[in-house]
Amino acid sequence: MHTDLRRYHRQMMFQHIGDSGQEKLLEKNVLIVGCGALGSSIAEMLVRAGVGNLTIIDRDYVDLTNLQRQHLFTEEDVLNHTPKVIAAKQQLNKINSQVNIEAVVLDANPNSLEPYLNNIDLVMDATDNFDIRFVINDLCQKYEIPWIFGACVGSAGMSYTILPKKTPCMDCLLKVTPMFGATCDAVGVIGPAVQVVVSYQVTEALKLLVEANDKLRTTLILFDLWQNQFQSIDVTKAKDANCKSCGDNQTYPSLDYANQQKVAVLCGRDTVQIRGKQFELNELAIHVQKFGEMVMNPFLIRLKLEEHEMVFFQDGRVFVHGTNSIASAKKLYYQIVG
Amino acid sequence: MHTDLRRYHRQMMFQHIGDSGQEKLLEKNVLIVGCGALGSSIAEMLVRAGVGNLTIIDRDYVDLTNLQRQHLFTEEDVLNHTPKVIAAKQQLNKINSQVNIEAVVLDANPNSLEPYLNNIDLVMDATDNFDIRFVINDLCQKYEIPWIFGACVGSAGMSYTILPKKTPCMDCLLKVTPMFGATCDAVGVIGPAVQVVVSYQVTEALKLLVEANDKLRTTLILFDLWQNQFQSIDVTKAKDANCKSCGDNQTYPSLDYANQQKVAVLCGRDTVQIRGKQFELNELAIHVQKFGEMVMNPFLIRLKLEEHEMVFFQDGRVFVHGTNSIASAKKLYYQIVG
Amino acid sequence: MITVLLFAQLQEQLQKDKLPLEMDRVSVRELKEYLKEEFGLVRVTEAMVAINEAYALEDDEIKSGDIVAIIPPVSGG
Amino acid sequence: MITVLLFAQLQEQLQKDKLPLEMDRVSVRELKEYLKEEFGLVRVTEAMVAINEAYALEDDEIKSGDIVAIIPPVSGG
Repeated sequence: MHTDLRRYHRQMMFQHIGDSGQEKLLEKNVLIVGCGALGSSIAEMLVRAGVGNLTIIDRDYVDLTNLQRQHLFTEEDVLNHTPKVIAAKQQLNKINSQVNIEAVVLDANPNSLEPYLNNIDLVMDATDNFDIRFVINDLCQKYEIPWIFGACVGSAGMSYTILPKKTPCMDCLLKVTPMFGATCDAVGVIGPAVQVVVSYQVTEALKLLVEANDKLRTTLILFDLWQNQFQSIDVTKAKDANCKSCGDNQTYPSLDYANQQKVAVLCGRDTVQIRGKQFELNELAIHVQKFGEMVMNPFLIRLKLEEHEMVFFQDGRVFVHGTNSIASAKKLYYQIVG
Repeated sequence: MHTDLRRYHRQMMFQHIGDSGQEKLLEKNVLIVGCGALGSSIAEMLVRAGVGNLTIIDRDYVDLTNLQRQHLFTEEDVLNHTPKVIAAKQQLNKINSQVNIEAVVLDANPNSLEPYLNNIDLVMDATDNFDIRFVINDLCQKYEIPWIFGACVGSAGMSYTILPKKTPCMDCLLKVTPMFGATCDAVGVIGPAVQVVVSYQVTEALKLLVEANDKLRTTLILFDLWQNQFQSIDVTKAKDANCKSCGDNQTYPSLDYANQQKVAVLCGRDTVQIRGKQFELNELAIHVQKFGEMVMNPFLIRLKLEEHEMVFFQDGRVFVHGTNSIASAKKLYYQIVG
Repeated sequence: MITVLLFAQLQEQLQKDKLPLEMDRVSVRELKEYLKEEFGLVRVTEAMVAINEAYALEDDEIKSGDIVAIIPPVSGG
Repeated sequence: MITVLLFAQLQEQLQKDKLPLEMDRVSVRELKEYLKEEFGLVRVTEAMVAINEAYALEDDEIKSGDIVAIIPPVSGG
């Protein structure tokens, strides 16, 4: 073994990891999808723990409002508009030069994500919307890779570990992709809520990677730190044999081209068109009005933001005015729709 | 307000903090005692949250085995043997240049700690032994400052918030200073256990600092991440009117000179003498044997470590051979005794 | 009495985290309808529900004394 | 039956995190004595004890069905 193991001494003393567990960690390959609050901290904890090979995917760059809760990032990264995965990798290399880190600036969708699943032992969810989580859910069933869901908002958070064909999957739990998820942009978020989700995700990751599967938590955990709530929910009952993602007849609906979100830059118009979910305009209005000045008529909703304007059409098309960047447009879309 | 508040946007959107909560945070003074695993992460979260003034006290420097769980620190800090508070401050300044950070390299004891309590709104416990926690407990009762206990080992951890004269204090809960505490050096520790303790400590800190006292968690939380255990323990019953620290007749026993640990360098002998707790040698033997080669007779225990040798006498004196540094000797003592 | 725990955006919408309801024997579906009509929680249809820390289906029955968690999809990350 | 939950060094010493004990009505003091003698958990005297998530004093009584957490002083930080 060419790596210096002494740095992992306190972890190797932990009886459930030990020397053999540490050797397993050093050989594993983990994919982290998203490098915001959850992703950057998951990466830091796995790198410090000595997980040998990490791939981190994210389309975004570091922004001033990230620093309040997104570890690894500094004011310098904000000044340089450094892509999040690049900023993360720089700091991670300083923390542990023995870990291989592949930083990928990429907008994750079914097609772009699939090649990165090759040889992966575990996928960590650090995304900010359910569209991509349902894609991860399908891909992980298809390639039989465990994945760990995590999400947080306000002072609340949740996490759940999905083992292909064994546990209920995200489709079993939610039945349909939610229209609107609660986002940090809508109701804010505090740092400790992020870190508790990350800690539960990383603990289950360590169990999976050292192959202590009998110790895996089989429940969905849900907490609210400000309200002093903690629930550990038995989800056995949610397992659905007819589930299209994990059931007896798997069709992986979220990988289907027809269900995918389509994004196009409208040439010469400083506008990106996103073809997303079809909204009930009245419900959408309630949801988006807090983000800016809103005007609506029976056919569309127009939302004025600081630097952009968004138009939501009845048929599901959304125009994001004021940008030619697909990444910025999608970021804004998910910040507002969730 | 001269500070740029935009960076705290997501925290100000959180309804229980808001603009007024953020302004309170920016004006507060917090003392963190200890800058190891708990201390460095507490500091990072409070700095990102915009708590205006932090004082961090620690006697130790960064060591290779710290990197597995102690955030903020890098391989470079190990190479330079940088004192922990100095390494922490360097990184914290890069994260948020608007926060005032006083980094103090200091061995905390009743006399050395007392001057730092002046004007402090909250004390965060990030220490690694109960001797100093009982000192903090007494000092915080004396100066009526709330403090938040945190501790972790293996995959387990606990936290509890002590409000002077209101809640049961640490003396009420534990009655006597424990002989041996479970230390990370004895049974190891995993990163997520640290981060969950920190998150619970920081959440309660934020509540106290924004003066949302009605939301404070009044229970002691206790968890084991590997075993999927979580307990939230009502400790009301522990409140003891006869408690010498917080009861009707306060004498602050841990501030009493006679009860203090006395440390002396034995001149020209490369040895530090610590006058600590009086041990039952047989019990001590069971506790320390795992740390190195042990020889004992009815009067003393001799323990051979990698670079040092320790001799525990029946009357409570401990010789640490192989060093003239009080800081190193105390570090070793608490690593082994807890 | 049934205790309903609210999380995330539902909590923000009602400005409370707990809702004690004077009810006895009600299905999950009926409770959701009630929360929608009585409190305007339109998005409750998309939420998961747990009765006493066990995942519940739409037809499951809630009894007096139960603690019901309404879990809206939280997407932040 | 009483379920005893063990944490930190006690867990490591016994190599298990749970101890189902065929007991009915026993005081905290008696349980500690039993754990010391039967399982060699000498340091249990210094531990805090909680019965069903409530702090317990030495004379408090534990009944069948109770969940008892034995909380040794954890000093790591």
